[in-house]
Amino acid sequence: MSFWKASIERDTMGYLQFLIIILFSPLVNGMIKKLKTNMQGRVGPGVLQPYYDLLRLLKKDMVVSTTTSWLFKATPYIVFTATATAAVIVPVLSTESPYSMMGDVITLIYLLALGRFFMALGGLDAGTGFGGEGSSREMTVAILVEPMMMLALFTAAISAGSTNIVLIATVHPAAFSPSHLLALTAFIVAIVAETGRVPVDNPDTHLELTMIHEGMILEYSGRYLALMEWAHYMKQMILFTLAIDIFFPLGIAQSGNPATLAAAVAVYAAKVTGMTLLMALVESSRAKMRFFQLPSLLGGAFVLAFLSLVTHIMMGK
Amino acid sequence: MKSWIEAFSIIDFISVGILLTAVILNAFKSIESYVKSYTVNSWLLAGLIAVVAVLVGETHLYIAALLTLATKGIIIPLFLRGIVRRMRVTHEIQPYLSNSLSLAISGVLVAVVYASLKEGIFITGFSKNVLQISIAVILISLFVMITRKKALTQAIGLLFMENGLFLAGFSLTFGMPTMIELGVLFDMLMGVIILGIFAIQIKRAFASADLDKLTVLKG
Amino acid sequence: METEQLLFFCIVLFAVGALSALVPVKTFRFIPYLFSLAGSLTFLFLGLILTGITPVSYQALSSSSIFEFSLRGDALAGFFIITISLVASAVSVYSIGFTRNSVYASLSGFFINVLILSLYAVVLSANLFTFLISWETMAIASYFLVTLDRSEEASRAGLFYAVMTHIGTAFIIALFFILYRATNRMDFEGMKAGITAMPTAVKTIIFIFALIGFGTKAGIVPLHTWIPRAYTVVPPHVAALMSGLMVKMGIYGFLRISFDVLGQGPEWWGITVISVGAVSALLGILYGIIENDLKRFLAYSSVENVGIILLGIGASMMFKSNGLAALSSLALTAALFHVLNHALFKGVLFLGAGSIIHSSGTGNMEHMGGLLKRMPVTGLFFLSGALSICALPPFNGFVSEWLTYQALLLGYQSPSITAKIVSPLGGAALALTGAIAAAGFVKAFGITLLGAPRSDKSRDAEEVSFSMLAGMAILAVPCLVFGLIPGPALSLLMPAVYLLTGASTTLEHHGVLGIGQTSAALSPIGMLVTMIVMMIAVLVFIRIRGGKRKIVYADSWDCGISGLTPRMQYTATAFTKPIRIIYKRIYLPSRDIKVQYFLKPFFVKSIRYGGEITPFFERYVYEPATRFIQAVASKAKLLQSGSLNLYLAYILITLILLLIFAT
Amino acid sequence: MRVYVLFILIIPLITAVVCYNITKPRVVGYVSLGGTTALAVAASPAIALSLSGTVSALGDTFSMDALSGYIMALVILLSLASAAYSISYLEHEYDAGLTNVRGVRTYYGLFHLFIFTMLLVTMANNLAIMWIGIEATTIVSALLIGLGFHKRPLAVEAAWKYIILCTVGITFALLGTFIAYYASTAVIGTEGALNWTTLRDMAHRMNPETMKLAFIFVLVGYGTKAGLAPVHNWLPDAHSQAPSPISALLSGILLNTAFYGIMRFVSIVEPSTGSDFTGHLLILFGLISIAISAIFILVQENYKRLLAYSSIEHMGIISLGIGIGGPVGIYGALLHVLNHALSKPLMFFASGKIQSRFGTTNIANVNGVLSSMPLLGTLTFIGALSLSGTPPFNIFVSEFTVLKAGVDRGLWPVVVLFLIFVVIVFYGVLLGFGKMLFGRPGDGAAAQAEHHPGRGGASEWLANAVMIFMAVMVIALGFKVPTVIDETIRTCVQVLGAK
Repeated sequence: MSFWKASIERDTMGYLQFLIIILFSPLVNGMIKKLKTNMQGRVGPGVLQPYYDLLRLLKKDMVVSTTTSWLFKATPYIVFTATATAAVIVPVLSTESPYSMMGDVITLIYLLALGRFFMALGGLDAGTGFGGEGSSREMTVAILVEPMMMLALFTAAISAGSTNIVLIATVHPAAFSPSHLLALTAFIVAIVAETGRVPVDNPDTHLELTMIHEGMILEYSGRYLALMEWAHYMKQMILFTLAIDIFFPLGIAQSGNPATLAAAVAVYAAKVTGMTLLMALVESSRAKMRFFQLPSLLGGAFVLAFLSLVTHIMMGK
Repeated sequence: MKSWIEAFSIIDFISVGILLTAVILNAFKSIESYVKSYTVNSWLLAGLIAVVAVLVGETHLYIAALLTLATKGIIIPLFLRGIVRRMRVTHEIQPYLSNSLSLAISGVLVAVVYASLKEGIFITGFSKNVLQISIAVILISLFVMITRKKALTQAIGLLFMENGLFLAGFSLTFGMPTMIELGVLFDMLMGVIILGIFAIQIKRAFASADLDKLTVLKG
Repeated sequence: METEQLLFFCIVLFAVGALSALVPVKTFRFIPYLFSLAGSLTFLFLGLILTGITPVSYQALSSSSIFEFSLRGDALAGFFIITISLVASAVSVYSIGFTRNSVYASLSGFFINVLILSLYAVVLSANLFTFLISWETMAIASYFLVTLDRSEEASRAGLFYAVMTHIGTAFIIALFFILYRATNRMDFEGMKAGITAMPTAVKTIIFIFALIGFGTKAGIVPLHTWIPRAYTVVPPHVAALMSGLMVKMGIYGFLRISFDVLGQGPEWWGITVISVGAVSALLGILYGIIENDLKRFLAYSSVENVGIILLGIGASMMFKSNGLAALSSLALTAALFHVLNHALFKGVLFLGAGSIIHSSGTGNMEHMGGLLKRMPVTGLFFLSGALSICALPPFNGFVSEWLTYQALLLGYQSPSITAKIVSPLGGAALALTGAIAAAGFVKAFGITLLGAPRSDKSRDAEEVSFSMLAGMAILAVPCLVFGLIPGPALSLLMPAVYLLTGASTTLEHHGVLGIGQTSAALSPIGMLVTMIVMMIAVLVFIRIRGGKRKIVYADSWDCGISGLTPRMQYTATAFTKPIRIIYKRIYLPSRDIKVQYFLKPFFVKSIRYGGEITPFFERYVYEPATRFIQAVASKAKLLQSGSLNLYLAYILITLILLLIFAT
Repeated sequence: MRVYVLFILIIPLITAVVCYNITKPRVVGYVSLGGTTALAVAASPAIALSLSGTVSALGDTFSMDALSGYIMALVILLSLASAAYSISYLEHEYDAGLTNVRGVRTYYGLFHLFIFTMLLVTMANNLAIMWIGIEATTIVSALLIGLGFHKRPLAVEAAWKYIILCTVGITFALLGTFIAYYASTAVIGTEGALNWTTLRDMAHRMNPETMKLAFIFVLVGYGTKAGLAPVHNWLPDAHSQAPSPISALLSGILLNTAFYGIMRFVSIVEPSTGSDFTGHLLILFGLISIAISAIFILVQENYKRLLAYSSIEHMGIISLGIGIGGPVGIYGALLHVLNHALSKPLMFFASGKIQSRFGTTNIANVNGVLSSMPLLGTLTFIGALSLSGTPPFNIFVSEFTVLKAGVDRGLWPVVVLFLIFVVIVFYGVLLGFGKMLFGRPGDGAAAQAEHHPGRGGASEWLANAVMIFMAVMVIALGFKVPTVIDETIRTCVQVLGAK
């Protein structure tokens, strides 16, 4: 088994590409906000606004509930770390990623789940109704999303013969098929749900009846809140990148030489912008669903994923 | 003498008599008549043993005949009379089945016996009929025990069964070794006495000798 | 053979331990647990030896001129012995503190020794007689321990458990007899040798009986119903033994019969097992998540984990029957590793639950809360257990589930379409199960240990004694270690895998788990390093950008009303309400709301909300069956009506029937 | 001709007379125990010899082979246990005013007569004498049940049913014996024609049709006494109404002595009719017994009756074993005789204690025995599990052996039915005794326990010692059948002529 040996002779780009996600994820969120407001005919804040928010929050003192335990304070760091580690796994520009031997797509999903687990606990620790409500709904949504997302990924993994993201990314440009389209659609729905966007959740509200993500982090303030938000941004960008790597990785750099890398950067930026555009479109075209209508939406997505699996096995591609 | 007995097939006559005394139980209503019929039955049995003794000419059979006469023919009937007197039982016997029906059924029982004792089971022995009759007597008296409610009636039914048993014994084996007969007779005597005691106990405990009171223990 | 003396020594240790429990002196109550600890550790040594050497048969002892006891140790037995030893030693340590001033009779010490010894005996049994004796000894000891809490409920639960397991045993006896009749041998080796000529139909019967018989013990749906009842009443330290180990004996027996003895069967066996596993995992955790009794929830979760183990086993059988030995060994590795892991984290969870119940005085989550502040160490161990069982990295549960995923994904390599479709669906089921389990343990941990205490007893709960903490530590530490460095653990179970599948793959390589067929890789240790680096980086970054900021402590935000009370917190029932609504097809919930008014309809005095679900299998399978039997029996009572005449009639009728038909 | 063999019969008679004439209720118990011990001492050499060869006395009137010795050993063993247990039982009854001096004397007198009759059965070589013995057991034990020492209406009822049913049955048995006698006389003439030893040697020459008829009558007759369904009906009443030590004797050995008669006949009948005839009948009766008892155990509300039905079940299993036949089957049956003779008396002793504590035989009114009386509770727990045929207790081993015999002969229907019924029995037994043992003692029960404090006297210790000994045996036999017993049983198997 030659992961170790192979992973030594990688170029620095391979080692550092995860920084792109950590650094630019707020920007992506800003872009989505901007596009959304523009579509709704408003001006809205600048695309850099998330950075300002984060820096401002870092400088603030924190108000912590007396009810809470050490877990409340530990949670933001754990969430951030887990998400960042997930960011390390996913190849952004180059498939020459040394971290492919650290974990595969399943690991990535479970790292995100680790973050969610602690976020939910943090929501419960303050002992308020909102926190509990947020955690409860977040975990429920996860129950609906996770199998569907997994099945979509499985289809991809099966067609690529591996769950190793790098391998999938290297194999797939050749293989594009109906089953991929179905899986992709399912995966997009999964992203919408996971990143807490309309129609599943509304990121811009604190209306207690509707909020999910915001409910959990309601008690957080200062740098804790900053870390939580930042982790959220990263998660969003990770999922975008994952979708790109798995379903249309065409253009990702297969080797370390600068030219291909430059091309990869351009292609990647374009793809991400495409994703943000899609998100903005979805958010401004759809209305928020009632919570108990979600099963029909996500269940439908599950059916899509299943169909993609079946078609792949039947058509063999 | 022997020739005379065989000529008139005395044995068959006596055994048929024994069968009749058993069948007639189904028609009787009062305990006294039960006791009477039992007495007759026992005398016939003793007579039969005596006849067999004449035929075979074994001394211990004469003894057996006397013993039977003494115990079954005299002691037990007296004992029963005593109990009947002591218990002052109502003389009516309420059977579960009507007399005619039970008579019919006892007829069926006889048929079953004749049917089941096929040829080839008993080669020797002086009378196949006697055996069938004896088994019939046993079954009929069991049937009487089934249909009658009084404790004492059941005791008498048991005694009839034993007479039938004796009949079978002699028809099959010309009588068993004396010592064994003694043992058997002794056992049965004890049995009857204890049955009597219990009958009295039941009368005391349940204020009646009716068996349908004796259904507390169930399930 | 030196292991023979070792074995004998262990048995003596447990026997002495059991007898020492009969000393009715309260201060000596800890002695039996010392013996069981010593015995378990010695057995651990024995197990390590057995995984390394060729199978050993021990001197047989004759029971009568018909049967004999004989023991045999091979790699499979060795692996299970190691698993048992780990949990048993932890439980022994825990019990020292737990039973010090508990109300339980000193007999618990006796029966715990017997139970542990019988567990070892089961895996070491070499013939069916020995196996049955050990198997039922295990059942009896656990039956007594279930009823140890002398309540009516406990006595009923115990009866239910005993009868269920006895029915299972009846199936096992039947399948043993079929095997014996076919091979004319009573020892497993002989059966294995003689099985070759057996027609597939008979093999199938045996397989199905094994699935039912051992499945009853393992608690597969729908034979799981005894598990929640029993674990609700059983003392927690025993629950750790039962859920962690005794349930695994079902798995062991199934492996021994359907892998070791039967060899390989048609593909649909494997697919059946996969489906059963998926159903058990899903229904188990679905029924579990809505339970508010901590131990009951854990009980259901062990049904779920047995399901996960069966997913692995089924995949392995499927591959084996398709001749894919390497994949088969991979799947079985996943299953066995999950056996070990589940024993560890379910053990620590039950022991933790025991401590929580011990000091909060209730098993009901609705009366707990805020315990993490009051018992931080227990809380930490419980958290590690929860993380492991939710298969979250970097704990051991994640590794075994990751392997299971890989095995299921590789199902597409098997030729038949059914297998291609079923196995990824199994993966999806696993994902769903994982998500529900995560929600369940967020509830189990969050409602009990976080927030504000919901009862006075929980308010003044305090940390438990040292030996109890030590007991939990013995299990919690391996949970993390096996998660980070799975290599050693895998090398322990690899011989067993080789024994059963005839192939073995070294997955672990310089701390990297790699699947040869797919070059999918996982490096928990690397993950940990990354996490640490990230943690340091973010701390430094925050320190630089944000400088030092102070923390202001205040009440939670109360929307401006004057002060929150613990009763305003989210309750356990409310937490799972959405799930109850979404899966109402499965739960068939029924709710009743009693509202009292000052003045209808506006001024409400009080609202009582009572909701309950329909326990499907109890209501529509078990209860009707029991009612039917009872009804028939009470009808039959008329046979003994008490009338002497009737009895005499029986004699006459019997006689006449025999005269007519028999002559 | 060994005279000392006769002591075995004489000693109990003497003891009976002596006990009846002692007027001190506290002394008489120990005297009877002494008498029984003497009996044991006197009998041991005969038993020992019988295991190796035949021991005969009074010509060949009495003759003991291994089987007789085996059964006799059981009789004496249980008589010892029961005599030891009776002391505390009767003292309790006497103190509670349930009986008087006369009652106690009568009890012990009849007790030893009872033992005498059972010994007679085991020693008789002549089938008719064996019959006399069995009939005598009926009479004596009926007195023990009905008039033993308290004349309760229910006891009288039970005794009446017992004596009527068993005498009717036994009459048929005698008829069967006559027919067998006839068959043998047809072959060898009257000399010794009823002697088991002679019959065994020329069994194959007898007329099969006749022997079939004889066997049917004997089976129904002795079957009634042995409590085989569907002619078992006296058994639950008698066992539940008799004083506990007597219930123990009835269930532990009386049934076995009756079945002993059947065994003897089987080995006489088989050679002429072929083993299928007897085998199928016995298997049929066995299965019916197991089925009926299983059903009644399931819905039983009275724990002494429950034990009685369990006796029916176990007699059914023994009959099954003999019916299946072959060395393994008969071995299992005979081993089962021993196991049942250990477990059932243990349970009756224990239930006697429970009854005297709680003052009821109703399961519903007994609670938390394990909490209030740990030792007694544990003993009952062991006994109940053993009766329900659970490993690692003795009865499982013999049941399993019988099952194995069934499998060896490929009687799958029998095996399957047996497994099903055994599970039901397990359910029923635990339903009853689990309810009594576990759970907390209710106030009523606690009050009862206060009302009848356990007397710590010597008699109490004796009774406990007996029960503990039996419980230890129950567990020990579950793991290992001692070589001597193993040898004995295998000799018996040869005596019964299994090839």
